[in-house]
Amino acid sequence: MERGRDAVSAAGWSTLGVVVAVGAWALVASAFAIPEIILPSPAGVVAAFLRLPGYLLEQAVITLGETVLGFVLSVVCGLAIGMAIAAFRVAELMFYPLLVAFNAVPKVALAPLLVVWMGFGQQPKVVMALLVCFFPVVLSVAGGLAATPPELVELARSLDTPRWQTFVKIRFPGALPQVFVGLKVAMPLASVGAVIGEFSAGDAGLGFVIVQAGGSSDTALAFAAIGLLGIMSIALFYALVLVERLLLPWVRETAAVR
Amino acid sequence: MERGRDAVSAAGWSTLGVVVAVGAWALVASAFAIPEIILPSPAGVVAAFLRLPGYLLEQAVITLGETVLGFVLSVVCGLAIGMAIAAFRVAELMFYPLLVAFNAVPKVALAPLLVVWMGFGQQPKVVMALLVCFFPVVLSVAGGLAATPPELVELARSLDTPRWQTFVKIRFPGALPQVFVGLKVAMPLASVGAVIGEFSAGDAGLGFVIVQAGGSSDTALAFAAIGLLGIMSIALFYALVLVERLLLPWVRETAAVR
Amino acid sequence: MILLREVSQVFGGRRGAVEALRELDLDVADGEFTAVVGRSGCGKSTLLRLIAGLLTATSGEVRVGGEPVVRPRRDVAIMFQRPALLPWRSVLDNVLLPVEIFGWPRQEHRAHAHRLLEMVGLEAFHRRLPHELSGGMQQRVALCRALIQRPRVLLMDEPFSALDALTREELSIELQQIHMEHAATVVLVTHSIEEAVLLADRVVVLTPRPGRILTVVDVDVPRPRTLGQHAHAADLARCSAELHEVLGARRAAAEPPPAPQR
Amino acid sequence: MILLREVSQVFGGRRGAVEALRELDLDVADGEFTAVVGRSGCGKSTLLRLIAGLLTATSGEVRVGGEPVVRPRRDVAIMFQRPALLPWRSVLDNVLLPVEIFGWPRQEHRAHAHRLLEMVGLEAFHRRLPHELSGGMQQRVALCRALIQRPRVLLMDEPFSALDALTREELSIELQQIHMEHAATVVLVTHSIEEAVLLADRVVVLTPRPGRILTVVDVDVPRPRTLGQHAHAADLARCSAELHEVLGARRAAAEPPPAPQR
Amino acid sequence: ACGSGEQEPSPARPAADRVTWVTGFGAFGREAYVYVAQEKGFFREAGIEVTVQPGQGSGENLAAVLGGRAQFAAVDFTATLISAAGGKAEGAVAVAALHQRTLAALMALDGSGISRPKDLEGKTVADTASSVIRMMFPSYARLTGVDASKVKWVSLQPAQLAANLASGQVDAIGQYVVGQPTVRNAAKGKEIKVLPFGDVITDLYGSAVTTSATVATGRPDLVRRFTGALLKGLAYAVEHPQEAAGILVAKQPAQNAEVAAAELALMASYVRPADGTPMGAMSRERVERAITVLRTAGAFDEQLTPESVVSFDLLPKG
Ligand SMILES: Nc1ncnc2c1ncn2[C@@H]1O[C@H](COP(=O)(O)OP(=O)(O)OP(=O)(O)O)[C@@H](O)[C@H]1O
Ligand SMILES: Nc1ncnc2c1ncn2[C@@H]1O[C@H](COP(=O)(O)OP(=O)(O)OP(=O)(O)O)[C@@H](O)[C@H]1O
Ligand SMILES: Cc1ncc(C[n+]2csc(CCO)c2C)c(N)n1
Ligand SMILES: [Mg+2]
Ligand SMILES: [Mg+2]
Repeated sequence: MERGRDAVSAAGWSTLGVVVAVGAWALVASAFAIPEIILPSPAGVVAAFLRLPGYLLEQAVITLGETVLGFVLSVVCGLAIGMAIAAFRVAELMFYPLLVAFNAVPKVALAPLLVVWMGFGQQPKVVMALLVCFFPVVLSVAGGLAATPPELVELARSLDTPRWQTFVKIRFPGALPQVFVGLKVAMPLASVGAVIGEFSAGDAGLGFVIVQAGGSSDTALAFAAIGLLGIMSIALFYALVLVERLLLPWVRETAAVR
Repeated sequence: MERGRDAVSAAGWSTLGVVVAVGAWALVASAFAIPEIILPSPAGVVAAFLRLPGYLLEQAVITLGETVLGFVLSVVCGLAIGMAIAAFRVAELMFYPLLVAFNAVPKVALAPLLVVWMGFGQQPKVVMALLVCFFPVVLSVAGGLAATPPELVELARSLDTPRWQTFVKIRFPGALPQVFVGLKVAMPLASVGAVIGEFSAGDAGLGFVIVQAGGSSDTALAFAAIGLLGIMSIALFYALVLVERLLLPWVRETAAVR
Repeated sequence: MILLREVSQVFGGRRGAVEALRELDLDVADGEFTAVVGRSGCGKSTLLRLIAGLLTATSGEVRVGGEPVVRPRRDVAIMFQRPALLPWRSVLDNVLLPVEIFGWPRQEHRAHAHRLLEMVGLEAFHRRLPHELSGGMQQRVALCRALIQRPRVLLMDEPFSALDALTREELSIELQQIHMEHAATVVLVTHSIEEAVLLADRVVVLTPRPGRILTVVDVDVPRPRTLGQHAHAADLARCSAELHEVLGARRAAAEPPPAPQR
Repeated sequence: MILLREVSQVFGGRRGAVEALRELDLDVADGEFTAVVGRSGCGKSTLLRLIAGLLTATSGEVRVGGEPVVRPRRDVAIMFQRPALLPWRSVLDNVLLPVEIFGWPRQEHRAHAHRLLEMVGLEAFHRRLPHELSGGMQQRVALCRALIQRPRVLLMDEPFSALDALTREELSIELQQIHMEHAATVVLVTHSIEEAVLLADRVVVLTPRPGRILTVVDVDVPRPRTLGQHAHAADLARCSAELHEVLGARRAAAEPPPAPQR
Repeated sequence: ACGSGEQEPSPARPAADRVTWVTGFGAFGREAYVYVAQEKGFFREAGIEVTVQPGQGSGENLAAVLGGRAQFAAVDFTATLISAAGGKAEGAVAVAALHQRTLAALMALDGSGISRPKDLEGKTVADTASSVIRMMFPSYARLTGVDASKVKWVSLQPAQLAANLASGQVDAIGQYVVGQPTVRNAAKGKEIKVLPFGDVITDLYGSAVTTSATVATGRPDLVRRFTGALLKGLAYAVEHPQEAAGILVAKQPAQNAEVAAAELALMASYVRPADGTPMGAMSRERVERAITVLRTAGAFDEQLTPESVVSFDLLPKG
């Protein structure tokens, strides 16, 4: 009962947040008399969506697929690289600076390369999503693994635990809360990556719609696509939060109260 | 002495990493006979840099300024929002989904708005850097604050510590290691943001060089700019690591060994 | 000063509830020194948490100074079972934490902190970080942190458990001294019957889970007390014996060891 | 079994070095039960860490079973001063951690784990997470985790410090039993002279920082021993008295309390 | 390598060649002709199965062709010349002109005080950072007597140009002539003043069908068949702009049919050669003059032969 009421009030507050944001947007759009082409009104965006709902949802599903796939791959790669960095000083010294540099490269600049290697299909978009979002995963894995309480590290050492077992049984579970922070950062980035991939090649996905709409100065349509992207990301993000809760019940139980 | 030798070997390994990466790049470029326009050779990139060293460095300094300013602002905003989210459930419920959605918006799509509001100067680039990189800061601050060991939270409560003091004296210092992970994610993103801002409007900075080089298919020049961007980010990243070491000596002393 | 009426505490959990305390009644007069003993897991720490306002009782009433306890109060200090030191603060700064939080003049209390550290033998370590200290040293820092508050009510959860007999005894004497000087109300959880008898006016014995009051032993011996060859040694020994009797320790020990279980 | 020669341990630190142990010599025979006592911060935990291979001595030689200790060995188990439980594992899984790590058959040792939990009175809690346990309960879980390894050398750092007298005594008896059955070599750090005398063949007394061996008291009493009314009670009491004498506890206590420091 | 074909294999000619076509930029009305050729079966008749990919602009399109990911792309021929002169487009060759004159133009809002080139002095003009329009401007300025140094240029992303013009951030923008309907839409129907460069710089072609030397020399027959079918589509599209726009919108629902039709109508006069030569034709002399114009304008200094950028024997004949 408590929980039910909590959930209702939570949903209420969240809705209020959205309402406030949309209201502020509507106000800004009308109060400053910003041209529709630069900042369309919420109503205009909804109208744009209703003009092509089927098409937009279809494109959203395409982007969703790329995002999820790219995210999953980034988790796999991020875990591997993060663990290597946490485990081997040589790996850290050799690859950390490269990763940092690579992460600072605007990925759009790499798009032609990806197109040449992988063509115009979904693959380069998935790879783009992966490239854009794996760095936070790497850093949070490495950071989380480095933050194992010293007494647990000593426990592992006292049992002469092989390195990989120390990782799997002690350091990694302890790092999970921090890893999830990294995943939460990575999740919206994955959709940004997929969209950037769609900007650069192909003729599908919300990114393509945004470019097309932008090119025809149909800003309302671009915003409709952006809105869908936002909704999609919220859903993915909270799915991740749910996974976290299911996987790490002990964190919630021991975590700090507000 | 030990430390001196360590530093030398560390530098050695890092250099080796760069050498290996550049070697692999050269190999790929020549082995697969990839056209210069798609993947220039390292030599070509160096030549492109040497054609215009003064100009490129000048543009790099411009981008550097925007990056640093955007990053500093993102730290300020990120701390404020992250703390609000950690402190107030209502703030979390109302603003978290919005932040997630906002973070999933490819920032290029917002560039027109920024140009209209702020013109063609540095300001929109700084804001773009801020927008691109503040989310990791928010999440790591909120995550770190939520991970205060329960015994320390209880200690704070037992002293009837006012909330803000609990934050300032207990939860925040404890969250700092995690906050720094967020800052490390944010730092290269800030330069991505600045460059994206330069893509969109203006006539200065490495981002402008990259776009302009793309038009005349001078990919080598674009890569030279990207290379400078990478070097810049490595420098900024390790400056941040240095700040972390100076601010949080206790973390290194108690942290887990490999 | 402290009043508990029919206080029960039940912890919910995914694996079923645990009843920690059941219908406990307790009165502690102003300035009284009460020791709480009982088996491991019987609810002693829970009892202190309830008095400190860190937990709200599942049912029953808890009052301190006549007022219902709804949240922690600044005139009630608690020393936890674990040291709970801030790893990034030096020993001295850890001790000064309450001073900072209460907004007291730091300079003044700095001297006090140094005196307390001197007392527990850690003055030489005041600039070190907690991880450079041994277990017992950390516990002593936590003790100083509780004492610097000069609270009206001092709640202590096994404050000397990690200390050797000599240090323990020295600190017991200091604690007695402080109690006599400040007339603070003290509730001390301990596993040492000797310590309980040496320090307390009354010793409350809890039953194993769920914790209820099994008995209360009064120790009517004037202060300052010391164990050993003093006038009231016999009185203290009698109380001690009574407690051992109640707790069943000696009796169990006197029996042949239980049959090996495998 | 254990041999230390001129072992010194100095901890470096930003605030200057701390000399924890100085030129310590110690021999522990195979199957011998040695207790280590000494003041808080004198280096007892450091000594155990050295034997366990968790620390490398600044100078001197440490051998176990004739071989120099260069890293932790699987036939040496250590129970730390803090419980060091994995917060995400149930009590049972925490106990089974060494079994998993050693790659032993889990099924078999599950039964053993349940027996150990039964012994320490925590069978009913085996599915709970550590944060649902009291301090003493956590310590008992850590004890089970050390015992399940059935090591040749068992190092214990104040294993009963958070336990009440009765539980402590019960577990002492169990420990004696296990020691007698498995002929393990045990080094036990304790602050309880009673406990040291009850359990150990020899009691090593360390000086305050830096830790050196002050004296070694042999306890020539046959096993099983119990405190109380048994045949060798007098012998035990004598050893106990000797230790108290050496440690200076009684003497200090008998003196008038030191002048108040403020 | 072949483009990933999404279409059913043609039942008539199961062994059809599969090629990928990259449009000039996006899938706007001006690019509709390829869909027309597809829809009308021109490609099928030529035994080719075409996958259409929206392009990214000249540089990226050249990369796609040179990297072998696409066989053909629409590339602004001026951009091809500039890239080739810089040695960046080695192996890229034009095989048919899509526009006989450059579509490059500047656009301003009516009533903004810009009605002739001279008015540009002291004004701010926006264009993409990599725009060829910007590179042509010195030539245009010289030919129209404008002091190029008095014009301030700012860079914007392609999609932002119209919005910034409409909102008054800039006085004029670089656009292809066919962008006028879009810009008018963006400006809420305000009339647009267009200054087409093609009116004074007559030697520059617009976009050209561009391929790699590998395809040009290895599959000349395929090139001929492809350009033939594509140009057929182009001719049909500019003759039937409404129908072509309908075909486009069916494929790309985000497009506006009216705007697309208007673009195609505007494009018509640029597509058909004036001198009766066949559609797609290019002449060595004009290419040479174009090179000279660009070199004079300072777009590049290097020597460039027409043969290195145009495959003259593959050009459409009659
Ligand atoms: N990691 C460390 N860094 C610096 N000094 C340390 C460290 N560990 C221990 N010491 C110092 O070494 C000395 C001995 O510590 P140790 O933990 O061995 O004491 P102990 O005898 O176990 O004390 P206790 O009974 O209080 O647990 C102490 O003075 C302590 O300050
Ligand atoms: N947060 C909690 N969640 C669930 N159960 C709890 C929690 N805290 C305590 N308990 C349970 O309450 C009972 C009493 O715990 P408490 O810590 O008060 O014991 P204690 O008397 O202090 O024991 P010890 O002497 O071992 O410290 C125990 O059985 C414990 O399992
Ligand atoms: C909607 C729209 N379509 C095409 C162009 C023209 N264009 C696109 S990219 C580019 C640079 C060539 O590399 C140019 C000139 C535009 N500006 N806006
Ligand atoms: Mg307790
Ligand atoms: Mg110790």
